[in-house]
Amino acid sequence: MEALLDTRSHVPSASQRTADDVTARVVAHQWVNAEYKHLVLDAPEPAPLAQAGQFFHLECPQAGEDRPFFRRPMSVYKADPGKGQVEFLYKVTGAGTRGLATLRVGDTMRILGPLGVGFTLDESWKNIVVLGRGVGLATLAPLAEMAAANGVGVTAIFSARGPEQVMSTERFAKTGARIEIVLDSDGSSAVENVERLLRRIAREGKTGAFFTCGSDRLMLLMQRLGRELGIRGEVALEQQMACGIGMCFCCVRNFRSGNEVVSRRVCWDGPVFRLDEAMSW
Amino acid sequence: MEALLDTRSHVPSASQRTADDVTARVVAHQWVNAEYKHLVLDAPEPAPLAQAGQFFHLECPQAGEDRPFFRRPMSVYKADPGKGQVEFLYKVTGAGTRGLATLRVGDTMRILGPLGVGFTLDESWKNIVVLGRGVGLATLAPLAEMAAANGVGVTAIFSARGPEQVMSTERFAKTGARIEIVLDSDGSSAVENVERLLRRIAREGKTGAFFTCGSDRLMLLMQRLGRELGIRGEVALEQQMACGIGMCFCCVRNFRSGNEVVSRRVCWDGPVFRLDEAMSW
Amino acid sequence: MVDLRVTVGSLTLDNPVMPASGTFADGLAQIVPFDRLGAMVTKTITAELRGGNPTPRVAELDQAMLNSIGIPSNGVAYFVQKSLPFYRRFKSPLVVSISAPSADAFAELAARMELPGIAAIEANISCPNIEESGKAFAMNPRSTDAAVQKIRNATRLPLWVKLTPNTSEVAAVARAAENAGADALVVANTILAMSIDIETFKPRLGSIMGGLSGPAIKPIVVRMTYQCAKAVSIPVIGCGGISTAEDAVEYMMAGATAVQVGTATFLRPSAMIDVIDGLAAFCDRKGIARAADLTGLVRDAEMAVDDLEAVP
Amino acid sequence: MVDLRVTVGSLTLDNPVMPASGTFADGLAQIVPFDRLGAMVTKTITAELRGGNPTPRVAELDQAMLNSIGIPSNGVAYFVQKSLPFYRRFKSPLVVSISAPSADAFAELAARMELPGIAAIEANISCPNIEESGKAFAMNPRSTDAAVQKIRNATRLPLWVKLTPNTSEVAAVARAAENAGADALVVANTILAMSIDIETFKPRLGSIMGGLSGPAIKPIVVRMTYQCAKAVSIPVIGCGGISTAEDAVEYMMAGATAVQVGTATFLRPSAMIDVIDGLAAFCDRKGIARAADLTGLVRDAEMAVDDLEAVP
Ligand SMILES: Cc1cc2nc3c(=O)[nH]c(=O)nc-3n(C[C@H](O)[C@H](O)[C@H](O)COP(=O)(O)OP(=O)(O)OC[C@H]3O[C@@H](n4cnc5c(N)ncnc54)[C@H](O)[C@@H]3O)c2cc1C
Ligand SMILES: Cc1cc2nc3c(=O)[nH]c(=O)nc-3n(C[C@H](O)[C@H](O)[C@H](O)COP(=O)(O)OP(=O)(O)OC[C@H]3O[C@@H](n4cnc5c(N)ncnc54)[C@H](O)[C@@H]3O)c2cc1C
Ligand SMILES: Cc1cc2nc3c(=O)[nH]c(=O)nc-3n(C[C@H](O)[C@H](O)[C@H](O)COP(=O)(O)O)c2cc1C
Ligand SMILES: Cc1cc2nc3c(=O)[nH]c(=O)nc-3n(C[C@H](O)[C@H](O)[C@H](O)COP(=O)(O)O)c2cc1C
Ligand code: FES
Ligand code: FES
Repeated sequence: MEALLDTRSHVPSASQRTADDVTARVVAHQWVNAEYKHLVLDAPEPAPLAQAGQFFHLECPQAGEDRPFFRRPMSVYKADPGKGQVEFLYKVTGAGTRGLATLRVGDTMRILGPLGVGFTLDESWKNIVVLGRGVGLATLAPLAEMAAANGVGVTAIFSARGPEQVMSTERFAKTGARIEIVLDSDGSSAVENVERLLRRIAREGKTGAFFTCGSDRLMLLMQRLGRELGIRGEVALEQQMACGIGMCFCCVRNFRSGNEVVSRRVCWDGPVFRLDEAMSW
Repeated sequence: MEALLDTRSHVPSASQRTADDVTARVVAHQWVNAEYKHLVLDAPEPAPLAQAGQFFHLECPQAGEDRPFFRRPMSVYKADPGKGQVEFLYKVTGAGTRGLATLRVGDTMRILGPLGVGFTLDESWKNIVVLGRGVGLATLAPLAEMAAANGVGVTAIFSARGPEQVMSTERFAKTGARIEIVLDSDGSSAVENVERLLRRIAREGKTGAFFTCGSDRLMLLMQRLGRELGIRGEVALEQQMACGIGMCFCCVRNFRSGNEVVSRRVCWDGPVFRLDEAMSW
Repeated sequence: MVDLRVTVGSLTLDNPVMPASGTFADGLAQIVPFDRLGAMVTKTITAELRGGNPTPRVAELDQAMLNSIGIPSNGVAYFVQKSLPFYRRFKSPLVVSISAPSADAFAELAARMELPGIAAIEANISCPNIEESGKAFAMNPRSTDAAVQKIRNATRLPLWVKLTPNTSEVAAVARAAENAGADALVVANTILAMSIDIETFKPRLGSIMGGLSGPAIKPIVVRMTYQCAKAVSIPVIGCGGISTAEDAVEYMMAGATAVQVGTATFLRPSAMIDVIDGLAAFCDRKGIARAADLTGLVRDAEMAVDDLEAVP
Repeated sequence: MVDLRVTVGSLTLDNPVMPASGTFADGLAQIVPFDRLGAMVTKTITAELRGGNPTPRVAELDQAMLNSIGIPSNGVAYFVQKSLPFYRRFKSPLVVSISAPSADAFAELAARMELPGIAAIEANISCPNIEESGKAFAMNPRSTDAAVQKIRNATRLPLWVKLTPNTSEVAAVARAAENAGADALVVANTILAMSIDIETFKPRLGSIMGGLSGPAIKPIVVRMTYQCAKAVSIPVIGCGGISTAEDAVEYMMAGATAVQVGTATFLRPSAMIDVIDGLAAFCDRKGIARAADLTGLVRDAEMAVDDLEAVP
C-alpha cells in the first residue's frame, strides 16, 4: 500500500482551473538533435495561457506498429498568448513520442491543458538557480523567462551526457541568464562537482531559490543543500499519467509532509512541488 | 445446428495441394469504375500457377480507422506463370477492401494461395455458357480463357445494374466469346428474360455446360434449367472465411447430396461446386 | 427531436450516458458541462481512510488499460464535507459509489448516504469480501445476496449494484441482486488481467495483477449485459469499453437501459458528450423516436442461444 | 545455440510451440513444415457425428475473433481412418483433442485413443457437461475432478486438460485437474462474448454468443496462466492471443512451459514458425541458454499479490 492521500493540499480547486481539450495545428516540427524534437502548435485558448511548469496531455498519433493508447504528458516549453501558440520540446522514447514525431506541419492534434500547478516565483527573490538535466531544461526554460520578465536573475546549470545533448542555451542566454554546463563526458556533471558549483553560487548570494527538474540525483543534492543553507525551492516531477486531470489516481508519488508521508497526484497537486517535501524516486 | 459434414467429398487431399503464403509486389492498381479496382501483383510461385476458379487469401493493410483482422478471399482474375503475375478485380465494400484499395505501386503484401478447387472443363464440350453478375465476372474470366485455349466456345452473359457496372467485356471478347449484356436499368436482367436467353442458346446447341457466379437468383435459374434440359454445371460460391485452408470450419454451406443435406467448406471443398447440389443462400 | 430520456428505477435521467466510477472527478468539470450528463457517478468511497496500491498503477496495452489503482480514499467524512458540495452545484443526479469489506460495513456506509444531493447509491460489490477470503462479493450469488439485502435494509435511496465480470455465473449473480432488492445493475467492473514487460521481466503493475478496461473488453461485457438483461427485470446499466455512440447503441440493443463511459474519458475527456450527441444522431438516422426504444432491440427472436455450443 | 526443448510430463518437445485445437488441420501442411512444430494438436473430436452451429460462425472484431464454430465432427472412426494416417507422417508428437458430454463418455472416448501415432490426449473440458445443465466441466473444481478422474483411469496416454477462462476460480479448477491426474494443463479456451451489428440489429454470430480469441484476450489469459502455474506443479501450456515470439515469452515468464498459437495462424499461416524462430532469437539476445529457463522468470519476488486490491 502507498501512503494515504494528502487531505491538506492547498492547490487550486477545479473551479479555479481552466483547462480545455482543444484542436491544435502544427506550425513547425523539427529535430533539435538526434533524440529531441521541437513542436510548435497554433492552439486556441486556453492553451497559450499556460504558465511555466504546467503541462499538456497530448493525443499522440498511431504510426505503424505504434498504437499509443493513453495520451502523453509534456511540459509547456513556451506559451505565447499573443501569437496563440504553445511549444513542446520532447525526447523520442517509446510508442507515444514516436507517434508524435510523425506529425507534419499542417496536421492537427488534440491537446488537453494547461494542466497542473506550475512554478511559483517570489518577486522578493533577486536571483534563482535552475538546475536541469535532459528534458528538464524544457520545463525550466519558461521559468527562466518568467524570472527575467520579473527582474529576477537566473543562474542556469545544464547537466547532460555530452555537448550534443545540451539544448536551449540560446533561449536561456536571451533571458540574460548565466549558464553553466556540466557534462558526463568530461566528468563535470558528478554530484560533488555540481555541489561545489552550487555552493559557489550561494556564496555569491545568488541563490534566492532552487529549481530543478529531470534528475533524482540532482534533486536530492539541491534538497540537501537547500536544507543546509536555508534555501527554498521547487522541483517538477514526472509520473506515468492516464487522465492528466486528477481523476484516476495513477500518477501518485509520496511526499514528506511534516512527520507524515502522504501521497499526491503529480497531475493535479503538481507537477511542481516543494523541493523539501519531495522524495527520491 | 447445421448439417453434418460431407464425409464423401472427393476433393484433392492436402498433399495434392501446393498453396503458399508469399510476398507479392503491386505493379498496377487502378480503378475500373466507381466501385471496382484492378490489382496486378508480381508474385513468386506457386501464386501464378492458380487455376480458374481458385482464390487467394489476401492480407489487407490497415488504413485509418479500418483495421481488418482477417484476410479477405478474392478469386484469381488472371494468373500468368510466364510473367510471374496474379491479378484481382475487386469491389471496395468494407474495411478490408478499403484497406486493400490504399495499396500503391511498389508496395508489398502477403497473399496465400492458390486455394480451393477451381472449375473443371470437360474437353468434350463444344460450347459453354457463363453467367455472371457483379464481381462474378472476375471469377469467370479465367474460365472463359481456359475454355478458349481448349477450343471450347463460350457464351458469356453479363448481368449488371447499369452499363457502368459492366466490366471485363474486352477480356471476354478477346477469347472470342459471344457476349450478352442484361441490365437492371432497362429491365433486361429480369430472371424471365435471362431464362428466355438461355433457352435460345440451348436451342442453338451451345449449352454444353453452365457456369455461374455472383447471384443467388441466377444460380437458381441455371440450376432449374440445367435439371430440365439435362445440362451439367458449376457454381462458384462465397462465404465468410477466417483461415481459407480448411482449418476453421467457418465457411460452410449446405449442399444437397443424394437425399441428404451435407455441409461443406467453401474454401476447401470449393469455392466451385456442382450446380445441381448447390442450395439457395 | 429524439427523446433521450431513460428511466432507471425511480430516477428519470435526461439521457442514458454517465461516467463509470473511478474515471470521473471534479477536474473534468473544466472540460465537460456536468449538467449535460445523464448522471454523475463518484469514484468508490470507503468509510475509512485508505491508501492505494503500489506504483506503477496503470499500464497501457493494445486498445486496453490495465490498472491496479485500488480504492485510495479519504474516507466518507471528507467526501461529505469536501466533494459533495461541489457536485451539488450541478443538476444531474449524483450517484455515490461505495465499497466496504463486509456486508455489515456496506450497510453502515450506505446508511450514511441519505444526504441532500445524493440521488442513488452504487454498491461496488466487485470489491473483496473479507468474509470470503478476499473474493469479490459479486463472484457468487450467495455473497451478493447477503450484501445487497443488508444494504437494501439500510437505505431508502435507489440502490444500484455493480457486478464483477470475473465470475462464471453473472446471470445468477444478477438475479440474486435483483431478489435482494437492487433497483438496477451496473454490468460490469474491470476484468482481472496481467501483463509482463519481457525486457525487464517485471510485471507492468506494482501489484502484479489488475483490472482490464477499454475497447478490448467490450465483446465480453456486451455478452454479460445481454445475459443479465435476459435474467432480470430491473434496468441494467452497461459498462465496459464504451468509447463511441455506436458502442453505447450496441450495449443498449443488448439490453442496457443506460451506459457508463470509463477509460474513454481518459483518452478523450469529452467522450461522454460525444456519446450523447452520437446517440441522438443514430436514433434520428434510424427513425427511432426515443433512446429508450434501443433497449433490448437486438434481433434475436428466431435465434435460440444454443447453450451447449456457446463455448467452442 | 539456444536449446529450445521443453518437457511436458513424459514428453520432450523439440520446442515449446504448437497449434491450438481448432486452428490447425492438414491444409496447413502446404505452408508449414509440421516437423518443425513442438507438437501437433487436432481440432477437438467427438465420438459421434455432429453438425456445427448456424452461420455466420465467425465475426472479426478489433484485434479479436469471435467464433461459434462449435465442434462439427465426423466422429472418432473417421478420425482414426482418415486423419490419423496423415499425421503419422510427421515426427512431431500428435496430441488429440477430445470432447464429450459426460464424464463417462469422456472416459470411453479417451480409451479409444491408445493408438500408434497418438502421443497425448488433450481433454477439452471447456465443453458443456450435460450433467450440469450445459455448464462447462471446467467451470468448477467438482465437475473438473469428476471428468479428469474418469479419463485418467481410462487411458495411460499423457493427459492434458484444457481449461476454460469462463470461471471465477481458475486456480482451484487447475488444482482439481492436477489432483485428478492431469499431466499438464492448457490455459485456456476462448472467452464467452457477443457482438451486435447495430445497422441490422442482428447478433454477428448465428448462435448469438461465441468465443473470443486473439490479441484482445491475452492480458486476461496471461493472468490465468500465472495463477494456474502458481497453483499447480504440473506444466501449464499457455494459450490465448499469442501471435508473436514476444507474446510467447510473456506467457512463459508468467509460468507457461509451452504455448499454443491459435487465431494468429489464420491471419499469418507461418505464425508458429515465426514464434519458434523469434523465441530462439529472444533467448539469444538475452543470454538465456534454454527456452525452458523462461518458464516462471517473471520478477515477482518482492511483490506480494495483494488479493484484496487486485480488482479495483
Ligand atoms: C508533467 C510531465 C511533463 C513532462 N514533460 C516532458 C517534456 O517536456 N519533454 C519530454 O521529452 N518528456 C516530458 N515528460 C516525459 C514524457 O511524458 C514521457 O517521455 C513520455 O510519456 C514517454 O512516452 P513514450 O510513449 O514515448 O514512452 P513509453 O515508454 O512507450 O511510454 C509508456 C507509458 O509510460 C509513460 N511514461 C514513460 N516515460 C514517462 C515519463 N518520464 N514520465 C511520465 N510518463 C512516462 C507514458 O506516458 C506511457 O503511458 C513529462 C512527463 C510529465 C509527467
Ligand atoms: C472464394 C471467394 C472469392 C471471391 N472473389 C471476389 C472477387 O474476385 N472480387 C470481389 O470483389 N469479391 C470477391 N469475393 C468477396 C470478397 O471476399 C468480399 O467482398 C470481401 O471479403 C469483403 O471484405 P470487406 O472487408 O471489404 O467487407 P466487410 O463487409 O467489412 O467484411 C466483413 C467480413 O465479412 C466478410 N465478407 C463480406 N462480404 C463477403 C463476401 N461476399 N464473401 C465472403 N466474405 C465476405 C469479409 O471477408 C470479412 O471477414 C470473394 C469471396 C470468396 C469467398
Ligand atoms: C483507473 C480506473 C479506476 C477505477 N476505479 C473504480 C472504482 O473506484 N469503483 C468502481 O466500481 N469501478 C472502478 N473502475 C472500473 C470502471 O468503473 C469500469 O467499470 C471499467 O473501467 C470498465 O469500463 P471502461 O472500459 O469504460 O473503462 C475503475 C476503472 C479504471 C480504469
Ligand atoms: C475457429 C476456432 C475454433 C476452435 N475450436 C476449438 C476446438 O475445437 N477445441 C478447443 O479446445 N478449442 C478450440 N478453439 C479455441 C482455441 O484452441 C484457443 O484456445 C483459443 O482460440 C485461444 O487462443 P488464440 O487466441 O491463440 O486463438 C477454437 C478457436 C477458434 C478461433
Ligand atoms: S493522471 Fe489521472 S490522477 Fe493524475
Ligand atoms: S475458411 Fe477456415 S475452413 Fe474455410
